[in-house]
Amino acid sequence: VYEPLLSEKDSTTVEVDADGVLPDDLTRDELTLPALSEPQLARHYTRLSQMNYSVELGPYPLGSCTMKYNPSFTEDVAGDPRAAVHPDRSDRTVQGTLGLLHGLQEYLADIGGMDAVTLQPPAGAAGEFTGILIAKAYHEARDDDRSEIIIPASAHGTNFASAAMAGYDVVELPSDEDGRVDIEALDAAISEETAALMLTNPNTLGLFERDIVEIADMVHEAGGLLYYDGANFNALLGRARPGDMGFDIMHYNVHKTFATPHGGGGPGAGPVGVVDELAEYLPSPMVRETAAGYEQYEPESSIGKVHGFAGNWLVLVKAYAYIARLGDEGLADASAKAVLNANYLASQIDLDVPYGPFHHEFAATSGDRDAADVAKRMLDYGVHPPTTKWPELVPEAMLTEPTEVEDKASLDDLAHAFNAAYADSDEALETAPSKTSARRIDQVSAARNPRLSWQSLGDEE
Amino acid sequence: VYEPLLSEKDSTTVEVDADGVLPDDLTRDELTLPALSEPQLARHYTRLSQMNYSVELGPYPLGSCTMKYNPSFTEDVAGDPRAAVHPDRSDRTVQGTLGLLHGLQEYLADIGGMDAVTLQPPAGAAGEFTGILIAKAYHEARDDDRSEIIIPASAHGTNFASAAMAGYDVVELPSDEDGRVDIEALDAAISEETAALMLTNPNTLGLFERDIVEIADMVHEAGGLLYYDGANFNALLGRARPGDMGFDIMHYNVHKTFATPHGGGGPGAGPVGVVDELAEYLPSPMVRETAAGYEQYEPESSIGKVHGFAGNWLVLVKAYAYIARLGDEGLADASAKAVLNANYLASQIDLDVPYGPFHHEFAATSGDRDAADVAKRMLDYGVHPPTTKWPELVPEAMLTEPTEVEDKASLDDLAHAFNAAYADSDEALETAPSKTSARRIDQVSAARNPRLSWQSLGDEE
Amino acid sequence: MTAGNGRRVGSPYAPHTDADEAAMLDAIGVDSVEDLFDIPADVRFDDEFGIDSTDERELRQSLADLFARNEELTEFLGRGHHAHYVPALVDDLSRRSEFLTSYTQYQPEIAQGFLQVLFEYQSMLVELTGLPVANCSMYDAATALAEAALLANRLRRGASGHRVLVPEHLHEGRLGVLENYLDGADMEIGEYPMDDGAVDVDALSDLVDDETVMVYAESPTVRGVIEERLADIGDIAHENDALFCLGSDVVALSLLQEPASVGADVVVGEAGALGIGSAYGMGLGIFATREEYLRQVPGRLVGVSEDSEDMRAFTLTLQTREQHIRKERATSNICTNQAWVALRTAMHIAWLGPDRLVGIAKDAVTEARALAQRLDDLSGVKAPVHDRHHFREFVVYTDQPAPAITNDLAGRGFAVHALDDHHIQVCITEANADAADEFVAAFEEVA
Amino acid sequence: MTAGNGRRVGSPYAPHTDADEAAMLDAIGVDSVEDLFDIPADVRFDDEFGIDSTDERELRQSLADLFARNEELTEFLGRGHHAHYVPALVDDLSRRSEFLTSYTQYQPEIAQGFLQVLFEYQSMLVELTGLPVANCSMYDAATALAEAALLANRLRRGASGHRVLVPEHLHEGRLGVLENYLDGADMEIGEYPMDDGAVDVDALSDLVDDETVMVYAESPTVRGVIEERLADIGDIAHENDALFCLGSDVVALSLLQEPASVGADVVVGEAGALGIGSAYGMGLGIFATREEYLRQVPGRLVGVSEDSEDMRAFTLTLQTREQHIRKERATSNICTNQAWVALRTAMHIAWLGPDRLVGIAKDAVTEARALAQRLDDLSGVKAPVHDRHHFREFVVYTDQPAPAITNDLAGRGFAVHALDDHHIQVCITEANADAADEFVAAFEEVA
Repeated sequence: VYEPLLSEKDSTTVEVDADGVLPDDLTRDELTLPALSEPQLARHYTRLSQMNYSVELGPYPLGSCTMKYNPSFTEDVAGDPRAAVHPDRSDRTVQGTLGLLHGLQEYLADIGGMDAVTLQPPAGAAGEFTGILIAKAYHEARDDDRSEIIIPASAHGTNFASAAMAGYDVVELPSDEDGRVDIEALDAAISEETAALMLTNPNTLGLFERDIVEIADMVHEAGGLLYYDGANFNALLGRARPGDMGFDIMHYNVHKTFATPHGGGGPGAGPVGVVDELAEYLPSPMVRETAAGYEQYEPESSIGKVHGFAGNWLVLVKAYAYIARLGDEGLADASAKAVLNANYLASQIDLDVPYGPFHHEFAATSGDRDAADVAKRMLDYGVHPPTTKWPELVPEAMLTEPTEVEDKASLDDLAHAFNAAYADSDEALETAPSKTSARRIDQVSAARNPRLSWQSLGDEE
Repeated sequence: VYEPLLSEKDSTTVEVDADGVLPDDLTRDELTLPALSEPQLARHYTRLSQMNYSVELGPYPLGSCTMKYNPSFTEDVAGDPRAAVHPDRSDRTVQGTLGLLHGLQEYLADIGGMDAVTLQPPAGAAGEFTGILIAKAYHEARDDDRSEIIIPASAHGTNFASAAMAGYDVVELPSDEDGRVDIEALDAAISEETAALMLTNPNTLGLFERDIVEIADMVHEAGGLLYYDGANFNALLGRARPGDMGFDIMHYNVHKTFATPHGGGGPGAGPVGVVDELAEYLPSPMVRETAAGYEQYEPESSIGKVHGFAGNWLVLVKAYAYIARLGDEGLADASAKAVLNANYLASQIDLDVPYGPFHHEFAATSGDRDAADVAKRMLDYGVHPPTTKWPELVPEAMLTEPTEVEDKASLDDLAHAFNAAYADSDEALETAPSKTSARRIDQVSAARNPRLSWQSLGDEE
Repeated sequence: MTAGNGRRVGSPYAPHTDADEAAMLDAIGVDSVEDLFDIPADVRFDDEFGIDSTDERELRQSLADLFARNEELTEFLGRGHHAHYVPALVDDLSRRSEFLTSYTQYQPEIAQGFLQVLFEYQSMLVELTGLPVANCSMYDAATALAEAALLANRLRRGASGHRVLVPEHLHEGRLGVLENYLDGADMEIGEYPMDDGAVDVDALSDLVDDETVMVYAESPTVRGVIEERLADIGDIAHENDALFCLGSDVVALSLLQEPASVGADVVVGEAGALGIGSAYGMGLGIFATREEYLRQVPGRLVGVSEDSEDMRAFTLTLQTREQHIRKERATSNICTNQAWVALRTAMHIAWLGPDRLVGIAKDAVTEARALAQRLDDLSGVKAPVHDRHHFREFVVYTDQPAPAITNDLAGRGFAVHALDDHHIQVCITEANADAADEFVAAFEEVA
Repeated sequence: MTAGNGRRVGSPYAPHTDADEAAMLDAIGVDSVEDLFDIPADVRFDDEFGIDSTDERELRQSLADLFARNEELTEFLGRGHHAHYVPALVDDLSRRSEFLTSYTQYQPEIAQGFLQVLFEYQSMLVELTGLPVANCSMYDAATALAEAALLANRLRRGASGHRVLVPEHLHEGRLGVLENYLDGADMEIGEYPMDDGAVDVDALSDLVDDETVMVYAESPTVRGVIEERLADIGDIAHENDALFCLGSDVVALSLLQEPASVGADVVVGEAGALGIGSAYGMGLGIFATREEYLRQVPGRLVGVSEDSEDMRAFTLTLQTREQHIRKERATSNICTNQAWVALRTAMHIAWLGPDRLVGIAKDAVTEARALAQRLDDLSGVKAPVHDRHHFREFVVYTDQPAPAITNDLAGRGFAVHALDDHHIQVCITEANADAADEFVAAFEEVA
């Protein structure tokens, strides 16, 4: 299975003759691109698609990624031509668009126990950054100069990067022996410099931070804010809300929790919810309902913009549709089945799972087997492997999140893949995968000699 | 690669409790069907789809099948919700629908050189049957009792079956040594019993019937009608029209010539065009344009119905869109490139092509190799093989029609598959295919012990 | 290949570059493509059709404008073409090119996916009908009925006559197709009377004789009536060595008596009630029958076999019945059929599952009953006209002229069908039931 | 799992049968799913959100009704979000689930298809910009610009100041995002003046100093002006050791001077002008730069490698720049990006090919020029306000108040953007050019 590059199929150089259109010195001389016909392109992309795994082909148990089934109908809804409008349209002429945005603001606020929600951040990390900017604006408005964000070591890498981008120093918090926040360490870390504590709950081991109320009190007493990373929110829908736990700010990963398709890396959306006290700092514009209809407005002390326009509209539509489809019952059931699936799968694999009780995901350890190798071998069993070697708290971690969409038979297949790969010979592991269209790919060579475009391939191929 | 049956994934029996809905004796007691969730179904059908070849994966050179690229946009057009109307709607309320049908009637009439066209026949064979019924009605209206239809031996099997269904005896016409109609044999076959001669032109060897004017004269002189089988019309678009050749009746295979997707066996559409003299016999309703708009009407001596409603609407929309997209220039170019491709491919293969000059397709012979085996071996080279062992005029025939959508590189690949398979060992041929998801399938066993439903599989599997 | 303005001339779907074309002509040994056409001068076409080529964007816009000329009416229409809600899943998966742009499965080794779906479709029809053999598609209910009559006739070649009995109330499209198909077989059609919308079983009994090769009945009928005496009808047919052919549809079959249990020898009807929605009459014909008639079945059959590694595999089978092998002695001329619709129908059935399928079938009864009652409550209206159980649809009597009412309803956004001067047919499913209140209100205004 | 009415309760996308659930609980060793939740009582949520579940059909209907509240206006809107016609091919192929429902390519052995498309996208951007490194997506033009400033700052850590110079005319969204991104890096933004819609190069020259880490210019500008002195701007930046960052879009890049030829060190802007059409501002950020800054690039990069059988293979590479490895020392926090939009954009570019791509770019100049001329001919209207070459859009001066005109145009079916009391911005592409006649007529009526 091999598909030539477009450039290997055709490379056509056209002279850009702009005579009569623009002065010659304002235009380029020529442009080289593939010039192929529609049937050739249809085959190119159809063949390429068949070289790609997807959640409609099998389980995708990447921990903290929540790869669940993406209902087809949401695509149709997002594709409604009447929803294809420009952001410069006046409010009066796009009441449907604003109505949906307002509805989603409300849905998310309810589900997270927050008071106000912005939909503008185009991804989870952008949501984190937005949330931290809000925290910063809050402190600055109080002339309270704080320089640190506390983040558990087991948190997502984006937490650290987002805090740093906002200009904060990161204080990394070690885990307790039970895999959760170490209260003593937290106590030591908290100071007048603490702008916020960023927490994922359940954390990246799937463990609920049982001391969350105490943690919240500690942070608040020190004048800090509590930030909720929504990556693992699929575990809690309808059972616990960050707002009720004492979180002041949270982001939602709608491409995880609310089933918008991940599209091979995005687009996602990372709406941010805040408590009343922080609502005035939200990005602009927000949408509110008035007697005259929906209107956009700028919050009083808005941090401004985190996206050039209104975020990833198409993604937001799908999130809205998913929430409206499931409703209370469906959302609660999604969490229930996600947790059931994780626990069942863990009960069926031969690998140790060192911490618990976990919710929607668990970090198994492959012990003295290399987790990345076990994962590669799992590919040969026709499934996508879990996240490997992370979080670092668990040695040779295989962070596994089956989500609610797998049935028992699928989980049994997945457990078989786990167990068979785990039990395979060293040689089988090191040479895996052997049944995929591409065999083990050399990462070192890719990085050592970066070839990032077809132009860079030159005559070598 | 193996996907369980839906019934193997789940089999749920529900009791049909119609209490309060209908009396118990009017309802069934229970119903057993798979009860699966949407994610399970999405995976089932996605996986199955990947076990299927299509024209978007590679060439599909089945002779007389004209498997060309089906433009994506026609699907969107056919899916326009405003076009999803019921056939009982009054004419006044469906002017868009009738406008399209009228436009397609006109397009097809122009392209075929016919005077009137019905769009009702839902497939090519239904078109043949319709055409023969029209011929019959014509003769009957003149109290001219005729009992025979003459059909060349090389014609499609449907010609024979359609004529027989209409109640005619079939007179089979042998081919001349040049692969075309044997004029002497035709002369001998024509009589007062001749209702019609059915011809395919170019015929199923891709050969143009050069004596078509003489043939038409002979048939007409004897009081018969000349019927054009449109299966090979892709060879002639914009270059010759059946109406100009003397044909009185023709059908169009829009799923061949006009690129509507074949859908794994259908739906197609087999519109039928006729000369003025026969227009009064066309099925009902037809669409005409009046000052007040489009309206449906019943032709004066209509044969009545050949489909319960108006035929395969969605297919007709796509055919209309394809014709309107290409226009004169595109249609003529399609034929040009189809003929170019067939001739080029023939020049690149090692197999003999005994007749010529051919147009859009050719019948190669695999000589002392079994054509079906060669075809199976071609599967291993990643292409779909041609039609095999037909027409019978050519021993071990491989009837090949690449269509205009293949580029030179694709034709070269196809030629390589031909040549490599043709040159392979007997063993390789007999055991082929070896690289497909299913290996050679036992046809005899399937027919000897018919298992036509999952219920029939019982406990054997 | 491209004009100066960047628009490709010729077919936009022919990929040839000028260089490729030249190389190909050279390999063939001719100077131009024209040299490849062996068409005598006197039949060459040197004119043009006058059809302008249109780019994709312009064409989509012009077709959208054209379809916008269709009035947006909520349809309460049925009579053999029924719209149930088609889930997005069906559109999405059936549009995958591996399904949509594949051909008939002549090379089963690379067509296992589609073959399995068709096999599953056949199996679902077996479950719904109780008959062990179902083909994988006919064009529509009308042609399926006609093919059933031809099958019955083949089985009774020795009969003294060749008559098919059909109900007095039969959709004009089905009757018309039947007439055309039977003409060539020298068969005739007899009509038997209805009693208050259902089969007049006594009258039917008097009409059936040894010239009768098939008795056809429908449940629901074209007027939506659920037949209550199907088993009696079957007995009458069988007592006279005639086949009993039952017409139904894929939704009704999930709720009503199983055809096999009332003696049906052949089941025909519409499967397109699931899978395609309103498509201006485009459908999918059901054809199911008994094992003993297997080799007389028209159309394609998918069976199970094994490949050379003894793995289960699917293939088209019993093709010796078909025209490409048997020519004029084939069981039918059908070749291209409705395979892709069958795929969609199978997906739709699978999406519903047995519970929801039976659910929408029950809705079809209860919604029709409730709507008829509400219309009956209006002054100048009687509904249903027939004192029977109804499935989806029923006939309404109106004091005022029916065509005028139909017209007035269209002005209010609703489409119904006037059967004659004082009868209107009304159809309701889960897909239009949301509009029932407005419909009744509008009806009240115009009746 | 299902209620009596056939409707599934709970998540419609959780496949568990009751029997499976029981077996799974048994295997785990608990009695109920509730036992698996380790949530302290005081933070349990025992209320409900009050969101009703809705079946697919009803929900589609209600959302269609909601979107029908958007007025159907023909948009002459741009300002950084541009609608070119997206071919059906892009929708069709990008919706294939293998693309749409796949995750980031962490296991490249089963993700070669998407990786190759992203690699091809990068290559197309390399061609369009002339710069050798392009990442495979940023969120949008605004965040790409902000990331460029951060990159410039990292390269100039030793600088005495940290100022980014941007044009006086800059889209408010881009400016706002830039402000937020620069805040944490203790950077500041300086504005340089425009002269009749283009960069006032002399004034800029005076402003650039050794505290300047980056000079940003756009062509076309937010007002559609094509900059004529890009090379001079680049020289000014470079003379002061500042980076020259050029903002553009994927259509304009096909026609205008190649960024590399005018000295651009980084190119940012919108690639979503091809691939998604009007999407309420959703976009795809371009990020291309010089080889020497490779390890400072934000976002993902796809590179070529070999598999264990020495076959060419694609993989995400240089991931050590990214936050999941480098945490707070990453080049950016971007993780989930716009990969699927990049796939669509690549498909769209491929569908156009170089000839048609340049063609629509030329149209953007000629259509804008023609439309400005026609508006200029109207009384009380001057267009374009800037005596410059324009790409797609231009500013119109109106004697009458611009907000009123905008409002009146909406009443006539057209959307334009009022910049201030007497200025309106108008944008035209091949996608709305068909409506130009009606637009001019409407403008004449209201101006």
